[in-house]
Amino acid sequence: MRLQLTRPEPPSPIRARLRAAACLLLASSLPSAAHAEAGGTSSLDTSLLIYGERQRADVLEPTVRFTRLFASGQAFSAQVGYDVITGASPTGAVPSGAIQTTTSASGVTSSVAAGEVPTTTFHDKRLALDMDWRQPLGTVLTSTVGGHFSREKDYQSVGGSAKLALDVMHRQVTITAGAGINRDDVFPVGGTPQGLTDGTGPTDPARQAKNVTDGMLGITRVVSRRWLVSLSGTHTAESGYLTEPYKVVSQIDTTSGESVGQLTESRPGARTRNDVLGTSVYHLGEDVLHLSYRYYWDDWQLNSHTFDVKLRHDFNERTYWQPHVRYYTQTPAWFYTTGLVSVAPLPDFASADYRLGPLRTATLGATVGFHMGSAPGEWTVRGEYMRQSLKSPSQGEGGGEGGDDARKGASTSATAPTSAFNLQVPPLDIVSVVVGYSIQF
Amino acid sequence: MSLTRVHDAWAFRFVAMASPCELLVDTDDRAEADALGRIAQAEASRVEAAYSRYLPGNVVHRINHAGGAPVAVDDETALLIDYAAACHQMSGGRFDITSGALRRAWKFDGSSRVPTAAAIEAALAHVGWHRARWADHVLTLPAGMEIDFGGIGKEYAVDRAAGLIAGRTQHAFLVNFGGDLFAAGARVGDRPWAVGVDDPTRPGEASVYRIEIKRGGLATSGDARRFVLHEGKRLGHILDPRTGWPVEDAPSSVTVLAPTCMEAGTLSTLAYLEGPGARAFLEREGVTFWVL
Amino acid sequence: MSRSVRGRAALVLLAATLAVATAGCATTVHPWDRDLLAQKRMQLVPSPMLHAVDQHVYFSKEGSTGGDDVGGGGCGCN
Amino acid sequence: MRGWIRAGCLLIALCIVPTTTRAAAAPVVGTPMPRFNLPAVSGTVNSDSLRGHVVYVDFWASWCDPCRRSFPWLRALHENYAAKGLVIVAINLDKDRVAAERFLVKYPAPFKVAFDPAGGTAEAFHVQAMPTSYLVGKDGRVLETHAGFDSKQVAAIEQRIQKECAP
Repeated sequence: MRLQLTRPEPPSPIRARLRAAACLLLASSLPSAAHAEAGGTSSLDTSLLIYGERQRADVLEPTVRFTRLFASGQAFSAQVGYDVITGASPTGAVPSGAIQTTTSASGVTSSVAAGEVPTTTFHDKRLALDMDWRQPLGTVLTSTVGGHFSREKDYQSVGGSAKLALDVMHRQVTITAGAGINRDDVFPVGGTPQGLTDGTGPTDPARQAKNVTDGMLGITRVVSRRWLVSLSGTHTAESGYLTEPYKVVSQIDTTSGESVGQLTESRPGARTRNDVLGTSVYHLGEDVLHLSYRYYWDDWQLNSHTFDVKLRHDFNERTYWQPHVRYYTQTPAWFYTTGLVSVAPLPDFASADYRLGPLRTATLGATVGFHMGSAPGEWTVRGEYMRQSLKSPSQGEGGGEGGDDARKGASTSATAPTSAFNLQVPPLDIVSVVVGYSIQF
Repeated sequence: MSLTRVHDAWAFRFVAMASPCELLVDTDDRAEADALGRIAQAEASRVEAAYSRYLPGNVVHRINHAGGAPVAVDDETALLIDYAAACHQMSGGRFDITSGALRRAWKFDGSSRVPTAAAIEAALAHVGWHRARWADHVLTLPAGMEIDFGGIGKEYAVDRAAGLIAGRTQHAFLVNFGGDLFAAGARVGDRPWAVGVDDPTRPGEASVYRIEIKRGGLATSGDARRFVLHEGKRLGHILDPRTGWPVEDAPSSVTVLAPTCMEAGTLSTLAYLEGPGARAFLEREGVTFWVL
Repeated sequence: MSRSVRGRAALVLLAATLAVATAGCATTVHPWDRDLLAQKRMQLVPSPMLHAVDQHVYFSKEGSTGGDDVGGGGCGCN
Repeated sequence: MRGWIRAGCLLIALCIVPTTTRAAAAPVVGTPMPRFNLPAVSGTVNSDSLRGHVVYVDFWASWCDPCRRSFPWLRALHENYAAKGLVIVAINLDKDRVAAERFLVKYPAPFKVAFDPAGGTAEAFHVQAMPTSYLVGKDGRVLETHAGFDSKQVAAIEQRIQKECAP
């Protein structure tokens, strides 16, 4: 099953054919700078991410990546990124003074919250360094080792990874296996607060550690001259301090519907994550279609589906555009709550971080790649619009399935929080622009 | 041979291929201009020696005197012949390196002497690339036929010299061999090179056009210097190998800008061979041109 | 049905789909037929840098992360 | 974790099985060079006309990075050994001739370049990687083959060529 690509004759046959004939003659008979070009080739990629959330955070992230290919197939790359984040982040507290509640026999109330979501303002900078080295081992094995370091005011992450790729079936199938370890340290300003307290108690001045290990297995297969598919799975174990020290959970008086207090959030000290990612890249003749689907599940009961579609269309050798659609949906973590019932006993763990809630993200974007006249290097400009919203329990798989059976089956017998109400917050709109420039030399 | 200062550039001038030649280098460095100029001169002389049909012992001479026997040629010549064959094919036979016999019949000396029909007929019997056998570096011409790289040799020398010089300098330069030229890059300050196109009626005396280019090959075809007057008509020296006659109602000068000098030269020749259709041809091809 | 069983079921289903799909139409792709696969736009991750920027955004805005890059595809040159 | 490993093995098995039967053996060394007659930069290249020469056949394509790296070396090889009787035939396997010609603009080839867009010759030679080269002796038999281009192997290949070219 091979598709034959037929191209119409160019409208100006003589000029085009003459060009080819002249090129052939002059190229073959002339020495050129080929000797200088031989050996390693290097490329430098730079990008600037400008990211803005409506009335919340703004991020500016310049990144530089240097890649060098060596004659025997080795490759070195190093990437430096620097983010400047300013703005507001939701604390997890509910919008105050605007909750209408109705009690029911189950004790769960439903309500609509209007008004502003409480946020804390912050200003942070983050520096991230990544490096990796690819080394062929013989003709069918390739190893890659990498290191990672990032640092911000109250967070530091150091990690390393190793990967081995084996080509089999005349390189039509590649099997990749890898493992990584990461050690993170959290050192909140003013010390680490105790979980589920009002935050006035003593804090722990020590650094809080978080250890992450992961293993991955993947297979890539060349299906035909124009089709490539890959499937990979990752298993990640996290342990240590997994809580967000600045996030809080509201306590709600269900009779008045008012927030009567805030507690620091608290998350379990371990998390086991899994995901499978399937990717297909198909060459349609002129366009290239990238499809991917990821299924993710963890023992916090957070499951997610991610669908991603990109279609790249090349107008000519120097210009292309690529529309992008992404849809993401997740179920909430079992200890996610919109707010705690003030009179109920405290659960073991609770978090109102919307990122652990019944979240949905829809992304629509497009990338344009082009060259500036005859100047070297390729420019890319990408604009994306992202809308994040929290699902109400009636929508999709959110909340409903996270019953006690599942929780107890996979986790401990820890008590889960009971949400005081259902929160409806306006969706968060995010706009990001990435300007990139790549050059080879 | 001379080296002079012209408009902030060094001009290295010499004579080769029976034409005035020059290399302009956009630099203050006299020594560099001199060294590059010698490269241009050496290349022009080399191409002339290798492909002039007047020099005994070279490959063209061997082919033209083989008397019907096959002649094996070197790689470079093979490439040139390939190029000529491609041009013959894409021009429907108008471009032909075997039209030498015709050129002997016609004398373009500005007089009104025109060869007889019989003489043209006889010459045509020895013209036509389709009669040649060309495969795998071996060319076999029927006895009495000749090849002549006159139509592409100068342009080839320009592109070759430009290629050699480009590997030796970072400065912008312009190679001009008898009016066929190649400009390699804008001058300092992003200024273009200014090229004058001769008035066909007063060659060498006045320019009718000033063309500004930064990069590319420029070549002109026309009857500026060599023609015959026949029945009141001015017939240029470019012959249509299919009829044996000069192209009628041809423009007096066709200048084309193309990525290389070879392409410019071939396109201007092909346009000229279209006669009154020259302008339409060039418009169809979508190139930059100046027709007089 | 517990989540982990569902997860494994999803994995097996995906694997099976992929295997069947690829086994059915797989053709032998000769080393010299990899011209399209060699193009940058045909790589699983055409731009590692943009990919890293994306992953960072998604990581900080969503509850799940992961989906590591794997090797394979490409020009298959030696 | 055990479930993962099991699923992974199953997947790998499923992916590999459908093509195992198609794996081609690579005999070639010691056998006569497959015959070919291909269009070239000028005229054609016919394998029969190479008899009596030491021949270096190199399969390449414009999109192949190691091929790009190998061209300056092939050029040097041609300059050093053409006079001693070595004939280099670089067989291009691009589907698109224009792509090959653009490559040749950047990486000039003073040796013989032939075009086989359909890849029939590559199949006959059992080409396993890009580039792959074959050193063929004066008797027309393949002496050695090299998959890929590794700058570390270059000296050994040159030594062998020198030996074969010796009268």
